Amino acid sequence: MLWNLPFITVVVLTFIGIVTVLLKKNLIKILLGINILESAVNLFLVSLGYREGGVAPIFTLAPSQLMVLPTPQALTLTSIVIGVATSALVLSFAMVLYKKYGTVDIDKIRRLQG
Amino acid sequence: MSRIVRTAADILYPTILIFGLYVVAHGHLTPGGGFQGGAVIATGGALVIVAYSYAEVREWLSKNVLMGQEVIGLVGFIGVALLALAFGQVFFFNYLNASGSLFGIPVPYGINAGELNTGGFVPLMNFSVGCEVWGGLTLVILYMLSGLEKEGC
Amino acid sequence: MDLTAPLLTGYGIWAPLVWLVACVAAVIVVYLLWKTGESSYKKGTELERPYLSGNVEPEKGAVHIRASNLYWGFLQALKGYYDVLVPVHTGVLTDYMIWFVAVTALLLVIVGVLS
Amino acid sequence: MTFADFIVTNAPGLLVAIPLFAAFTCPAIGRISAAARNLWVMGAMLVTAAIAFILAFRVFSSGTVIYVFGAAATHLAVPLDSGGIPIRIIFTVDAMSAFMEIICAIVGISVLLYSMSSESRNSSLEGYYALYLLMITGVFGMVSTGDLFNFFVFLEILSLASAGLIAYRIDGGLAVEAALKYFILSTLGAILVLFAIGIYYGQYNALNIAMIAQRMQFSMLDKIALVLLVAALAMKCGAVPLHFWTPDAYSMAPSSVTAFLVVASQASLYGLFRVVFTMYNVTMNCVTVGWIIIILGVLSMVVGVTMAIPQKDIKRLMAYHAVSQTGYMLLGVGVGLAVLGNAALTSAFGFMAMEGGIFHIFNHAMYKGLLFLTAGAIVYRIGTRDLNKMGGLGHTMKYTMIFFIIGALAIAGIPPLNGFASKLMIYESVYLFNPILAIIAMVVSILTLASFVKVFHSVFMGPQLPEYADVKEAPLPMLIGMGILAAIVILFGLFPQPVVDMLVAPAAHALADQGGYIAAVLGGA
Repeated sequence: MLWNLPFITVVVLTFIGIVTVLLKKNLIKILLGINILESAVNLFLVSLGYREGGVAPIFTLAPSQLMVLPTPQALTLTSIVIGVATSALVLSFAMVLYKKYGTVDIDKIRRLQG
Repeated sequence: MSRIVRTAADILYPTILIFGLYVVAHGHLTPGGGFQGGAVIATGGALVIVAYSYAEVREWLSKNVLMGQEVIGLVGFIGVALLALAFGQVFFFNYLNASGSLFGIPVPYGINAGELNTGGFVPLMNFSVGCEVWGGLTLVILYMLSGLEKEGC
Repeated sequence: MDLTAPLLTGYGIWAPLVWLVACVAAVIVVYLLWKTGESSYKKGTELERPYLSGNVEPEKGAVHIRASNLYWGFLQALKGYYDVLVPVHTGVLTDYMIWFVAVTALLLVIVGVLS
Repeated sequence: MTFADFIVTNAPGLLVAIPLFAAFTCPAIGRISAAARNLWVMGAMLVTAAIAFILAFRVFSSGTVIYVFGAAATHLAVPLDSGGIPIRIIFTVDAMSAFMEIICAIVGISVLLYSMSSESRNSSLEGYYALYLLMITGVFGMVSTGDLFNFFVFLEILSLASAGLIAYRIDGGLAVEAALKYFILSTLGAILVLFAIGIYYGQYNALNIAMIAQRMQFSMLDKIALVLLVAALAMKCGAVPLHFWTPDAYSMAPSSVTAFLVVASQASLYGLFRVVFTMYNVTMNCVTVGWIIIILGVLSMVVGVTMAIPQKDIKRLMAYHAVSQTGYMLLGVGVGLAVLGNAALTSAFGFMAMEGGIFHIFNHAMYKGLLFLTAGAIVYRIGTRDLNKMGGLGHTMKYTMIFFIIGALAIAGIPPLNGFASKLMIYESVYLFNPILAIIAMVVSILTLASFVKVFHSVFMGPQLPEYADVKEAPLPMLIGMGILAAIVILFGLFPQPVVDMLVAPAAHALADQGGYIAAVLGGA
């Protein structure tokens, strides 16, 4: 059970994220939902690389000790960086839309349809 | 903001700066690296902006300098990687590793405190990325604030 | 490499160059036939102006049939279909995301059960 | 080592390094002068395209090329001390990748040439060109990469750069709205892709596509990962019913960018094919997945073309046609996938269907790019996208009209243009698979022609309207950009079999040949 706790958390976070994304109408809240989903993926990746009793995968402590896998950590870092760029871009879109449309309600941002 | 906040920001900003630079410089030894360190420094910038007003900060931080920082960081990163081709190696080959020159000491074996002078071109890339993220994130914050200001906030 | 090779589709062949030659030949034949006709059209006379049963010619903008008026009948015949299809494109991001998540869930069920 | 050897050896690395470097230096060069910046960007694009052609030539003449970043030698995929796992970032360029690279290079050059004059009215173009070069990097990276995580990274680079470019002309907020929809959906898709990558990593301890393909079990987790990847990539390439972002984004982006967004969608299509063919191949239930792709394709064809007919915005109409044409590719390759397990059917018509679908990718990129560029030229000259306001432009914009006719006839599959050749291959092979699908495909083709007759009539035909009396022909660089694509449309239409022999058939065989891909990376496995 304890071993699976990170994965249970991932499922819970994914669910929260999807619900936030699908049910909230405020653009900023949708972005927060996406960020929650991203944290779920990041947690998933990091917990995949965890080995019980492993040490941090830094080369100076190399000899004969179990290390956690370094690759998922690199993936997570990259995905965090991409997440920051995503957030910044969506926030700036939200700012421009608020200026032009006067709202960040996603139901009202629908001039392109049909 | 009040004088207390401003004084606290004055004291904290250099600390954050040093800490961020530390994270950048030790990217190849400790958890962290260019992006994290750069983000820490940019957070310091955000703190100053919060403590003072945008109008004051705009005079201290030049968008051109930050943009230049970003370009230098990005070009530095890709340039360091491209230099490998100039040495007749594969793109992204770590030509400085264990070469005896800058950052070129072979990694000591066994449990040790970590040798800063190792890692080949990884520290150089960390510096580039740190420089780029510092400039880029601060620029993002500034641009967002300048967008708000036109609105009259 | 043979540039003039016809395209083999496994079922038939398609030779564009032969087709083109045939087309050119047909055009020449048609032109020759057309040349044998009697030429009654004279430039610079009344023949150039459109004849509208004696009515005045309307201004240029009114003659042109605008895009919305084309295929009116087609759209009218398929009204039931379009009344369903067009409103689906609501323009609301939430709906689009619900479609995305729903299709993913549907595919999960299909692939999970059937294979 | 001579310079030529150097280029040939390092071509895959340079393919992403040069556009990245040019993109990063673009803001600095832009400070000198606009002309220097244009020259710099154009030079970088030409060099990148030349390298892409060199690489493609090498791949088509001597087989798959692999390039391992940061290794001691370019082909050292499996480091000696790694226990047999390829751990480094790797570019695996097989015939299919090379095929996509050629498309990207040709369209990239034409679009850049076109945007030199179409964007010249706007200020602060440094960002525009930098983002454009990042898009080029994203597409080249996506089609060349040999490991899944880099696929994700390049996918995100492409999404970020595309969203930035779609929103580039704010256009009263409309462009930003389109970019927002595109970008949020892309981000959701990217999250699904990352979940799938996590599942693969957890199961097989590898990110390398060849390694995963070799170890593939098709367990329950693999099924989930397959669905996540298929759904995300089908959304990115705009298959119905996940196509909602396409008309918005295609119609609101600057026209030059729209022409390249077509290529960007096709890079996602490439990703979809790579996943189902190279990673899963016959270990999965090909019939089910093949039919899923066929149904997505048929829905795309029908819904795309029927939604296009009532449109009033010229670029939105063409965007729905892009959705419809994507359906043909999905249909062709889906049929190839559905019969993959059956050697007799595969050799009877499976390969032909795949070749048709893959050939259609190339043709679609050419004529759709051409059509979007002509639409952009019209909008550039008369300043509106509304078809109801247009008319009589054939009197003044003769070359644009000719290019439009070429593109419209090609997309409708009229002989002897290239659209006919690939559609014929799809019709005949799909007819052997299931006659109803082929009939649907033909009906969709007729409706496409009908829809473009409408556009042609309402834009170019009719008397010269007084408000457009002083409209001039599009500027020369724009005409050259369109001319390159139009020439390829005609050439590929007149000589289809050499193209199929040289480019398409190797690509289709490389896609179906999972063992060859694995052997090229892992060495004779």
